[in-house]
Amino acid sequence: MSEPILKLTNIESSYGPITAIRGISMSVPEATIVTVLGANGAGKTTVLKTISGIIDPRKGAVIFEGKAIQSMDPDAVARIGIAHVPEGREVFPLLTARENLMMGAYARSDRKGIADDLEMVFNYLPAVKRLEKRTAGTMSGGEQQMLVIGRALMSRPKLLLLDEPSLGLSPRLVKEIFELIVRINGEQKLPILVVEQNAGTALKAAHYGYVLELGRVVMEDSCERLMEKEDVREFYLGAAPENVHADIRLKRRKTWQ
Amino acid sequence: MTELSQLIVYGLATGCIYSLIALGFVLIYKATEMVNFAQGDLLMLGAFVAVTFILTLGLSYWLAFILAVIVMAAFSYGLDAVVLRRVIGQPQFSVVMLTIGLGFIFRAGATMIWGTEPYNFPAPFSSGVSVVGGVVISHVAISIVVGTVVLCSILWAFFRFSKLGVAMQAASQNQLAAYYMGVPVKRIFSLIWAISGGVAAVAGILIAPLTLVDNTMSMLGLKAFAAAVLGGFGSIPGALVGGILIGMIEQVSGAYFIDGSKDIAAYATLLLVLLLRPQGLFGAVGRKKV
Amino acid sequence: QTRGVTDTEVIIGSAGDLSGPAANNGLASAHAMQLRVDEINAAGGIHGRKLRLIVEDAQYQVPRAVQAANKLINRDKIFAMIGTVGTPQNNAVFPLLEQNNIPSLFPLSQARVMWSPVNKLKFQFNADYRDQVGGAVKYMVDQKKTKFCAEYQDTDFGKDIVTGAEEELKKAGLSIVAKSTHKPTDTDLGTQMINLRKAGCEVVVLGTLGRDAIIAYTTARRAGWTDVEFIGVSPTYDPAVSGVPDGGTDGLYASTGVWIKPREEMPEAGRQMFDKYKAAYGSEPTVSAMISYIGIDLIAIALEKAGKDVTTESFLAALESIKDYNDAFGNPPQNYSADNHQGSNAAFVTRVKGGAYELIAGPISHTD
Amino acid sequence: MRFPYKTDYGQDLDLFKSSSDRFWYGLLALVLLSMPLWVDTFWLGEVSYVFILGIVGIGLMILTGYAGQVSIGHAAFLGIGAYTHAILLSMGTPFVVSLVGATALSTLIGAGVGFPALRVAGIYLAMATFAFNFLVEFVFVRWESMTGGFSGFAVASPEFLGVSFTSGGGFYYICLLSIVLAILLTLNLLRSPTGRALIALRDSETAAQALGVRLARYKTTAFAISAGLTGFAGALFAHRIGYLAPDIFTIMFSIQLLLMVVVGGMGSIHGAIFGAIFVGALPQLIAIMRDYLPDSVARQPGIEPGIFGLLLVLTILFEPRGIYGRWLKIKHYFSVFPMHKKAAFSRQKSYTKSER
Amino acid sequence: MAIFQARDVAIKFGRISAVDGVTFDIEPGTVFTIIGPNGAGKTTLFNLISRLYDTSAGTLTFEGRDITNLPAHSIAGLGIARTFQNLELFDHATVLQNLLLGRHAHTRSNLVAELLFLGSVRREELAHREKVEEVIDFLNLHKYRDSMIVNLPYGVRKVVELARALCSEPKLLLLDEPSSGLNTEETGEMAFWIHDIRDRYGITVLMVEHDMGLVNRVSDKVLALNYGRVITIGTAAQVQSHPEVITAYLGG
Ligand SMILES: Nc1ncnc2c1ncn2[C@@H]1O[C@H](COP(=O)(O)OP(=O)(O)OP(=O)(O)O)[C@@H](O)[C@H]1O
Ligand SMILES: Nc1ncnc2c1ncn2[C@@H]1O[C@H](COP(=O)(O)OP(=O)(O)OP(=O)(O)O)[C@@H](O)[C@H]1O
Ligand SMILES: [Mg+2]
Ligand SMILES: [Mg+2]
Repeated sequence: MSEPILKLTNIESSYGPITAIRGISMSVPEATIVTVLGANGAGKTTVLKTISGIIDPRKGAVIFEGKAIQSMDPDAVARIGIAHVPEGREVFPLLTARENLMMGAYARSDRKGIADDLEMVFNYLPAVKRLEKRTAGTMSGGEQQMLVIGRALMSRPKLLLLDEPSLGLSPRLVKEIFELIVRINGEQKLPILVVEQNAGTALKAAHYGYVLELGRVVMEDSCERLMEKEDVREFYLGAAPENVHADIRLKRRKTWQ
Repeated sequence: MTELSQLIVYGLATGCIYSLIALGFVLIYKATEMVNFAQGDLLMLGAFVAVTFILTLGLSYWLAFILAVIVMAAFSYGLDAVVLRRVIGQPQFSVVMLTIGLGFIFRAGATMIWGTEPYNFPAPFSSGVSVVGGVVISHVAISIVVGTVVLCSILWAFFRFSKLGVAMQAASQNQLAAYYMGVPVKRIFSLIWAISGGVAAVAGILIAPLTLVDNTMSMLGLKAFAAAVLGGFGSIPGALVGGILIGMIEQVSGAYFIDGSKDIAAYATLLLVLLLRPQGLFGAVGRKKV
Repeated sequence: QTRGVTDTEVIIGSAGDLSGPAANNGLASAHAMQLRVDEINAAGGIHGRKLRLIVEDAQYQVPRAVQAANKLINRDKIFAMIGTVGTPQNNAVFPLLEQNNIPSLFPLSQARVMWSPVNKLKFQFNADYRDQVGGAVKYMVDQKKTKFCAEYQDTDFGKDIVTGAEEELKKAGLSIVAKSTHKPTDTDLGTQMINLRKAGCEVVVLGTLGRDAIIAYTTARRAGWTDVEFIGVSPTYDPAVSGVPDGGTDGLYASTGVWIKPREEMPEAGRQMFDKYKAAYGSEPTVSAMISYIGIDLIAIALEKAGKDVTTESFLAALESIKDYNDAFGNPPQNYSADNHQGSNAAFVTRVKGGAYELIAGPISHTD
Repeated sequence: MRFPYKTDYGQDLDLFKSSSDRFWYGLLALVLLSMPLWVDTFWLGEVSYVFILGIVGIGLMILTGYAGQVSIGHAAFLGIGAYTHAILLSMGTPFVVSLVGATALSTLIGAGVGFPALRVAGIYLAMATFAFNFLVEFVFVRWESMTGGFSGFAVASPEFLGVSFTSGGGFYYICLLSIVLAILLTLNLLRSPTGRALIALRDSETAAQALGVRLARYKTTAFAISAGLTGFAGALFAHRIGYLAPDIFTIMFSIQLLLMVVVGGMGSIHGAIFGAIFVGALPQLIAIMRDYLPDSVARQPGIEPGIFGLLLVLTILFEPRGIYGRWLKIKHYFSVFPMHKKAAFSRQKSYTKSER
Repeated sequence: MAIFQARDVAIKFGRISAVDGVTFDIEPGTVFTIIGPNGAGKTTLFNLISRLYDTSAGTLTFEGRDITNLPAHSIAGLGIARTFQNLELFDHATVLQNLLLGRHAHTRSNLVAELLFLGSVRREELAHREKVEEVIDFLNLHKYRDSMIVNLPYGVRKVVELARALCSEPKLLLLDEPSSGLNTEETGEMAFWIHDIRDRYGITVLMVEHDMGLVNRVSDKVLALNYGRVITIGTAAQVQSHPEVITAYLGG
């Protein structure tokens, strides 16, 4: 297999004195979808932020297409082809939906390509087309989420990072978004790194997965095999028998802690 | 009737001065969400630089004009790149206070370089007047009005239609997202500072024939502030309209109300407008969606 | 031991302005004072003591002036205060001086309260604003002008001038027919000029500094209002005003207590001072420079008179005993006494011609 | 790091969180109380001024640092307090009564100004207070019968129970007592429901409303208390200045007051005090330092404000969250000594987002 | 008798009808869920109930009392609490302070007493603290008690918001997408909590939710909304078999 397009080696990042991830290594091979699972606060978002230069890692290296990018400014990272759909719907509140989308193509100058991609986004996400002239700040949570995903696609990235893309989307849209992810990956051979709480859907769509706990990778494997594992099934896929009665909520703790 | 027309002409001219300075505030705010308290000081520096070109180096007015604008743009770019850039992303307040500190330094620096004596500023049209239907219009006033309207239009179009202009707004609304889009936020901020520095120089040079050039020039920023807010901070047409409105109100209240009302008319109007329209005349309605 | 007086030194303080809006006056004053102090010290000082001058920077802010006074009084232990800039600053500083029995000498404010009513610690030597405007009005009345108006800053300074004009006009049975005000920072006086013109003024008394005098005058003249004279007081008597390009201020009058004579008419001492000043600081001395230079000279004379064992009281008595003092610049002679702490109230009326002020009349004392 | 071991909920409500706190503040109190014994009049005067500004700082901190409402008009409240006090004194009102009167009037006017704040927010509110400052200045000028107009008027010296406090020591103790009281009252307020409600206003008006916080009430309260403290400080300020004139209470002074809370560190009482030291004492320190500089430098016009500006800029560049932020770091450094990690102090990249 | 009633409620933003003639009743002690595509008007409906927006038509009744025109700050006092879709926490305060603010509607102290911190204030604070600690126990927030909100991960913030709402001892609790951003395990826990909130504390819950697993587990009644209008109301199973819900919301 060829060199992975993105490789993290022994990354350690912190927020001031709080260390959020401690020595994480992972890689995203060409044309694959990689998913990262983990409980709240495991450090998933931090991993993505570190990749796109929002946080400078304290240790370790981020290698993209063979180049170390860990100390680059986030805008430079974006310009070399890493698009990031951040957690929490970071729209430009006073710009219209269309202007928001066009900002996605800020670093590009091929007019024709941009126009085509705008069509493509409207095609993939018809709801966004309907909202084209509305200011993003007044849109509903889900509408903003679609807008942000569309905006990332507008940059025609070499690598797409998605932080909980399904957050707040209706079941139908969740399905559609993941179909879209798979489709783009298939059609454009775009490598995608997706963080997702909706583990079932993510594992189905992705090829390879990592499980994070407390800032460390505790498991990694192909998605088929991950889905087989007992712990994953219980904690991420909710496959354990439901204890309907609240009082007997004696839960099995995770084995890897 | 002539009297009223004359008042309107005066109001327009002073109003445009306010607009021109307000424009500098608005630009910085629109693109970086911060209030630049040193705008008046940049204006003063611009006028001083032009003084040096004209009086010391003996350059022609127009050459000096262009050079001063370039110098101030470069200076402001550097200012952002060297100083302000270090606090990007810090609480806005700190950044605002930083500009106040810079204002102190600029005034002190100007005193050290150019001394404390006021300079007279020769301009090709400084003493010319035209009389139209009994109304006296000085050529300085014309130059200010034309300069203001032209600058406002250019900058308005720039923000509205150019990719860079939209990116500037984006960067101010959400720095993080702008970074994700590959917008070089830092460079953009420096650029807008450069533009604003250039605008300050234009304002300083256009106003200079009306007043003497000395370190009290920086105080002109205060009323322009009111103008910018009246129009809606962050709106370019707002700066234009706000400034002219304040200019007019001052003249009219000075002429028809009790003496001294001219001084506070601007602020009284501002308070009133804010109570009726809390976001100023052209300001964007800011209501966070939950 | 008298405060501020040691075996080797007499310490003089000044809460001046080295920055801020009045820096031009404050700085010139500081320069000129130091010049005179150096001259005196070079000549061996006074009774074997050197003068030491400490200038603080009050930046034309009252709280800073109070801080400066606190430092000068309580830390530097000055003997006397000289050249404090600004009326409100002087008003705020004086109570502190009074508590410590420190003389307040020759402030850079020509307001009447600087010397009147007589206070044993307060001295002022030249015509104050009211005297200046009094002289100006007297001159204009003599020129058969009857309709007087006032355009003045809405400050204590402006008020002082209007009061002075009203007092003088009253003597001639006249009064001010129209008044209007502006703020020091205004860049436009269009409305004001329209209003005054409507009132048909023949003379507009200006309670202005330099910048607003120019604006008022040029606005009126550009609007074609020519059958009117404008006359300001000493802050308007400034090279920046007379030097407006293209003769913009030609014909503007200014009244001043300290008239800068042409070099050839000036006494030798004054000429030397001008040369030295220019060599040291690169610009011509201004009125403020002259006032403060003379102030230090007066202090030196009084210290000399008071003798080796000088006390504040003996120093004050010595100041009061100065009679017929002629300064280096050929100003009218000054006289002090126990009930008069103003050296002279003579004013000069000058007018801009060809980029400079020339003398029209004076010295005029409106009380004569 | 030491963690105070808590045994009951009441401990979270205590003013002193640990016995070492108690020790240090006790020591500070001792130092301040004995100050007139070992410090000359000059320093007493300057420290008194810092106390006065400190009270303003606390008042502004409540409004801006806690409730998130910006005011660039606080010099107006300072002026209202100063004038009211001086006028009352001149009418023969006893010192304490007049102090209360000045505080009460500025509190009332503050509540009135708080009213527009219900509609106007952010920079627009800041500018409304800015306009208010001008209007008040105008009143000081025009209401000549009361204020003496531009000529201003002299302030009677403080006298309490027939004893005059003009001397450095007496006035110093009045200021010390005042700031201690101001701090105690403010700390009480901040650990009470009202203090929390103010923080709620600042961080999310929407959520605050949904939890039952009456915006109108708390905004006016914040303005009233802030203006009240400032007016109270204004009364003391009147004595310090000795002579009132309208052009003391300008917008430039308001900006300096605001500077205090920002440079000191938003959202902490410590910050207000640090800020007061910065704005009140620093210029004087620079002036003293100038005495020791070579003439060629010291005689430069504009050198003092230049150095002040430079220090201001450096402070903010070095510590954008204010001097208090640095203070915390230093404290942290010593409390974990020698275990301290460099990374704990390293500045992170941070990003701002429009509130519009 | 329904604890809450909406009658023909509507609101327009400019030309957009975000909520358009919505009518429903909530029985006390039940979990009532609203589902619907993105932009259907669910959050807007919440904002109308908590009086952040003014209705352009219709009435809202809570415990028989018309609340359509009450000011927003009085809603909490009546016993309605809510969480926000995008989280509206007091970011620069600690978890404890956030939760104590949840008690705000129950505070009685006056300003003077507070300035002097009289014994009554201290006692009241301690009483609030007891209640808050109860909620902390219930939602397992012990280890975050003194953390600033800005330093917490998203999932914990969601729980803190829920906790803050519970601290106000509501009778009606509005939850806007309680499970978004939570993983399966945490969603499971949320389901338990919602059950407990209903059964143990007897609080009526009105919830907006996209996770159909959670909806199925906890809802007593479900309302489907599209373009601001009610499509159908019924049990979870009934609603999910409605053809329009399937096409517009669930996706075929
Ligand atoms: N701005 C911040 N300041 C301080 N600590 C933070 C900050 N953001 C996150 N953390 C801490 O870093 C750790 C990892 O957070 P991160 O956001 O990466 O988790 P996550 O896996 O994305 O969680 P979630 O599923 O809730 O989004 C958490 O323990 C959190 O407390
Ligand atoms: N303040 C506002 N101004 C203009 N339009 C608004 C405003 N608030 C909401 N809208 C619009 O009203 C519609 C309903 O929004 P709402 O937030 O209620 O949707 P929602 O059902 O909660 O969706 P989601 O599931 O995505 O959160 C959306 O189209 C939205 O853009
Ligand atoms: Mg995350
Ligand atoms: Mg919603």
